[in-house]
Amino acid sequence: MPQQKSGWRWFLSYAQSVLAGLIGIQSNEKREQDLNEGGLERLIYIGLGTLVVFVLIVVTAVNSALPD
Amino acid sequence: MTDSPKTSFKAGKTALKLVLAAVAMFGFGFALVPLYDVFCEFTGINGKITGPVERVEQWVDTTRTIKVQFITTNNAGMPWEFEALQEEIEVHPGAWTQVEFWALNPTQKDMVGQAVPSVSPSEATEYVQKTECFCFSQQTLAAGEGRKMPLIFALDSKLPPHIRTVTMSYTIFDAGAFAEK
Amino acid sequence: MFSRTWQRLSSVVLSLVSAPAAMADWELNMPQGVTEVSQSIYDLHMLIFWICVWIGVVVFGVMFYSIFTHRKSKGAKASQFHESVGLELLWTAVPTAILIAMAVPATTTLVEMYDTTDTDIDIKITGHQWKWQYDYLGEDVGFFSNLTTSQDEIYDRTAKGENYLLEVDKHVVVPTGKKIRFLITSNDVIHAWWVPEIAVKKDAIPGYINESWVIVPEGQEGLYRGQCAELCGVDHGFMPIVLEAVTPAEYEVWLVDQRAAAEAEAAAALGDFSHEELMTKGAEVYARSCAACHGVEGAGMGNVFPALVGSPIATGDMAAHIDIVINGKSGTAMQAFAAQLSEVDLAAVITYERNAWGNDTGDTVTPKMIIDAKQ
Amino acid sequence: MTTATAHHDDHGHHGPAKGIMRWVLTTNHKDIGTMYLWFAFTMLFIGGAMALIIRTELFQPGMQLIEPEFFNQMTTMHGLIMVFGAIMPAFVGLANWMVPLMVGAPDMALPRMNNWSFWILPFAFGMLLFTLFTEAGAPNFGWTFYAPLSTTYAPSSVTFFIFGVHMMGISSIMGAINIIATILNLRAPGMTLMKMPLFVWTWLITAYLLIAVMPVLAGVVTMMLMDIHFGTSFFDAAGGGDPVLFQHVFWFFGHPEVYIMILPAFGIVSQIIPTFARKPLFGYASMVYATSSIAFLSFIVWAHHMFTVGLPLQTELFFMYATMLIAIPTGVKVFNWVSTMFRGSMTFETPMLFALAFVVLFTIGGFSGLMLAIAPADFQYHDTYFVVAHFHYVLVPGALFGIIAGVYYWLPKWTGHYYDEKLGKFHFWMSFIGVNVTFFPMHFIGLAGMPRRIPDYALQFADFNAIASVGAFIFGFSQLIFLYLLIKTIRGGEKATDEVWEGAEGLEWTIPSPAPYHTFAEAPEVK
Repeated sequence: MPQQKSGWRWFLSYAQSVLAGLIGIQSNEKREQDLNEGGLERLIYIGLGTLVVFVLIVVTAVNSALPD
Repeated sequence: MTDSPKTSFKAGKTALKLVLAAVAMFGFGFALVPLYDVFCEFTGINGKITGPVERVEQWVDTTRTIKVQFITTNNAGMPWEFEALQEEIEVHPGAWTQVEFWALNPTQKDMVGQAVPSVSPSEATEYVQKTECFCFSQQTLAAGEGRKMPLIFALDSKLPPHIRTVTMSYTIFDAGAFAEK
Repeated sequence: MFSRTWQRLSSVVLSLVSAPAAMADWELNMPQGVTEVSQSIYDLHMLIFWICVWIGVVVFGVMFYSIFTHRKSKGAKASQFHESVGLELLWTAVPTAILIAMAVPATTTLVEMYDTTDTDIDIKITGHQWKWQYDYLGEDVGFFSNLTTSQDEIYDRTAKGENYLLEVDKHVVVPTGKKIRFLITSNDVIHAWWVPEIAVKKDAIPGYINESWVIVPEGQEGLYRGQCAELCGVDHGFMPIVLEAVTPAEYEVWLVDQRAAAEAEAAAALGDFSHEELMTKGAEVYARSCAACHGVEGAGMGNVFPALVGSPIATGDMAAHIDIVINGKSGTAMQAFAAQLSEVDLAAVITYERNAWGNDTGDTVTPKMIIDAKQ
Repeated sequence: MTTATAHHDDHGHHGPAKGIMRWVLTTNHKDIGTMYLWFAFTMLFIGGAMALIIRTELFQPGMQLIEPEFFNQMTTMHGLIMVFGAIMPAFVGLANWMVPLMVGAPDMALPRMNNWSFWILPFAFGMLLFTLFTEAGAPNFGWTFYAPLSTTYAPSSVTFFIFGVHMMGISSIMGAINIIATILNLRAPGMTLMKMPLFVWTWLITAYLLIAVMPVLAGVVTMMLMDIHFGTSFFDAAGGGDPVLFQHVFWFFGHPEVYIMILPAFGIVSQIIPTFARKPLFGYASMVYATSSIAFLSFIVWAHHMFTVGLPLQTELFFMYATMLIAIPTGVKVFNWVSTMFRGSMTFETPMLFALAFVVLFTIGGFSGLMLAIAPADFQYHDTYFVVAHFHYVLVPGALFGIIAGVYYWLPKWTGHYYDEKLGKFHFWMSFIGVNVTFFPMHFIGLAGMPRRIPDYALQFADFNAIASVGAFIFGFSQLIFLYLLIKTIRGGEKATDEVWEGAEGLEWTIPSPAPYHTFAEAPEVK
């Protein structure tokens, strides 16, 4: 398995990839680094992370739109 | 095909992982059933009212009166006479009230019925508390037998203010196929 | 080499080719409807339609321009650019902004549609396999609404009426200016109650109650026609809805008439009827409620619906025949007609079935026999 | 992209076996691909014949040709056969043929399983089609088979339908496992994930979608089986079940399924447009991002098929917003295609014509989809012919034109001959006119209020229905031109070069035409 960065820096790079996933733009180096380190598995986890963040955004939008 | 043993082993490993994923998703398909029940109870969308609650005397909000309507429907192939004896009553949120339903089996054979509750507006479902209801269990009526069935309920005082009418609907089904022997 | 405008040209040519006179009744768009909700839905529909058209014009414009000019036959040299983060950001941000702009009016309209509070009148609508039942809560008025388009019209034996397949024997009468709440459920499979002009569509699900509402504004009295909008079996296309909006005064009069008619019908059941009277009435009831499945001549429909001509039930034991018409046969499409037809109609149709098309058993079923059987 | 210096020498590899057993026992990805494609083409004609029966009945108001009961059977079988029998096997056939060639693999990772996943299909559809000849008749509850119509009120043939769906599901899952194992493990050295052709990327993502949702479909039909035969009550309110639960579980499978049917077409179009614009695909990375975000989003939008079922307000708002946001990645793809064409040097052979028609007409389907996403408006659109127009625009000029474009594009590589270009253009224009004349009027009659799945309609819908029926016959019979062209090209025609299309990039263009029985015995070197 590729060398595991220290917990905090791994999370930071993962969070950055998730945000990039949301807007669909990411620098090529970061993407190559994601791919070489974890391969497709990592991309799937990033995708799931993006999905969770996306659902939270939509749920907050719904709650703000609801009449109380 | 003459692919090298290393790749065919890796391919086999990938395939195995995917088979497990497929079996897991098959299980997930079935897990959606309990998940759906939890989701319904949480949002109360399909009238799945939780079972009998203890009757606890609670604060009665006398400032508001809610019109509660009772409607009944016979599902296809269910010849029972089934109706609410009071079509409409006024209640205060928090007050325990009892109403009566009438059911008669006009056929020549014993039958088992199951009443399914549903509340409109659906957001009011979680505020309906019942201590006794014929919908909690299957009702057996012998040939020609008729019976009054009580329903004791209260509307939670935390019922949202914009709800002024609650309609409680009961559909009676022929539950012969699911009768608990 | 045809260009891509052919697609637009063909749809324009198509509508020109048909006689302009026929254009008048060509329904091209969603009805604006008569209620506030249907109008706001129509406005939302047109807003999003025009947004899509403008985006289409821009995108396809660029595309057709490039198809015309950047051709090998015109000596265009292909440039090799294939990356631009700026452009990517642009066409992610702009659509997001457009979508948010669409979401705001859509949310307000949806919230408005879900507000079923403080209604004046409650009508329970029950979907059956292939007809609608209406009960006015607290008014003791309830009836079934059957399709009245005849089988002859459907099978091209006679000319089609103006409201072909959209006409029923009993209209749902509602007062204008009042907020009406619909409690929609079903008796067997999933149906959907839909009247386009008032923009009400809700699924009818067995065992569950769905609610919807409408306010038909004053001055919009009239007939509004709709259909079942969820596949529910053989005659899914033959269970229409006719909503009749009347002034509140007329509505009250109508309620009284309905109650009176119900009593008259109950009283009539006690009187006695001659064989001929039952036969003529029976033929009429048969055409309206039974022909759709058992066929006009009682020939049935393949193996889906049994034939009545010479059927063991129609020529055999009368009590069994009465029982099956009153209580239906569970597990089949044969419903219980006890709640749907009056005692007189039941007696008449059973007499007719036992004596028509060569089944002449000579029996006469009287309304009293139906009342005894119903006990 | 990939420039390869593959050298291969087919020194007397054993060619294919002779006779019928070649096809029954083959584990060669090319033979299995061919069988999938011919099977899908046969199913297209069978499903198409049913569509013509439906359109003939709907040509005029009144019941002229068939009974309502048989009409419901035709709509159900038309949907099932086109979705599970024509579109999906055609994509699997294209994947079987092209994925190994594009990634430089000698064959699929699991060749024997590949054979089995094809040979299940003829028996699954044989069983489904034979129900037409049973006394109870074929399934008549729509291809979405909602309970309780499909459980308590179903004809007795529903059990054959359930086992048929099980077999199709198993075949699709095995196909998906094979494709993922091939792409992940058998890529030529040097071909990193970000150097793979986009068709391979879209199929990799589609395969993951298949693995995730086909089992859920198997689950829902198993629940149906237990409800009908073993006395459970998943969907029967009498025993504590809920018919709406069925719709949730079905559409949780249903929406990813419709993306399974369009993502491979995105991949094919992304291969064709760069070749004929002689320009690299614009924004390759953003295309991969867009495809994967479409795949992830497709799991949380299913309830937009159920806006009128009586969902609570907050659920309805959530699914409206999530569905609207899917328009963004789809928009990104369309913008990327248009930017690929921009300032290219284009020629318009038949694959390019079909790809361009795909971009234009699929986007029209996408726009009507966006209109349907607006929940309040959907109360007027739901279950009308507007919805029928929407999904036929994304499926016929969408998925089907994508498949036909792929076949025209790779046909010279498979057969070694160029197809007759004039005949190809004739087929294109007939299909293009037929598709629009058939499905564009359906927008109007749907908006005007004609519900779906009805065998007869009121008089105000008569004129457009007549036009749609005429269009259906034009489109249907123009596919015979395609059949004639295919046979003509297989038997002969102008010899195809290895590169086939001027400047085409990809490993599949480095091997001779017709592609030898065994290719890439040694993996090619990819820079």
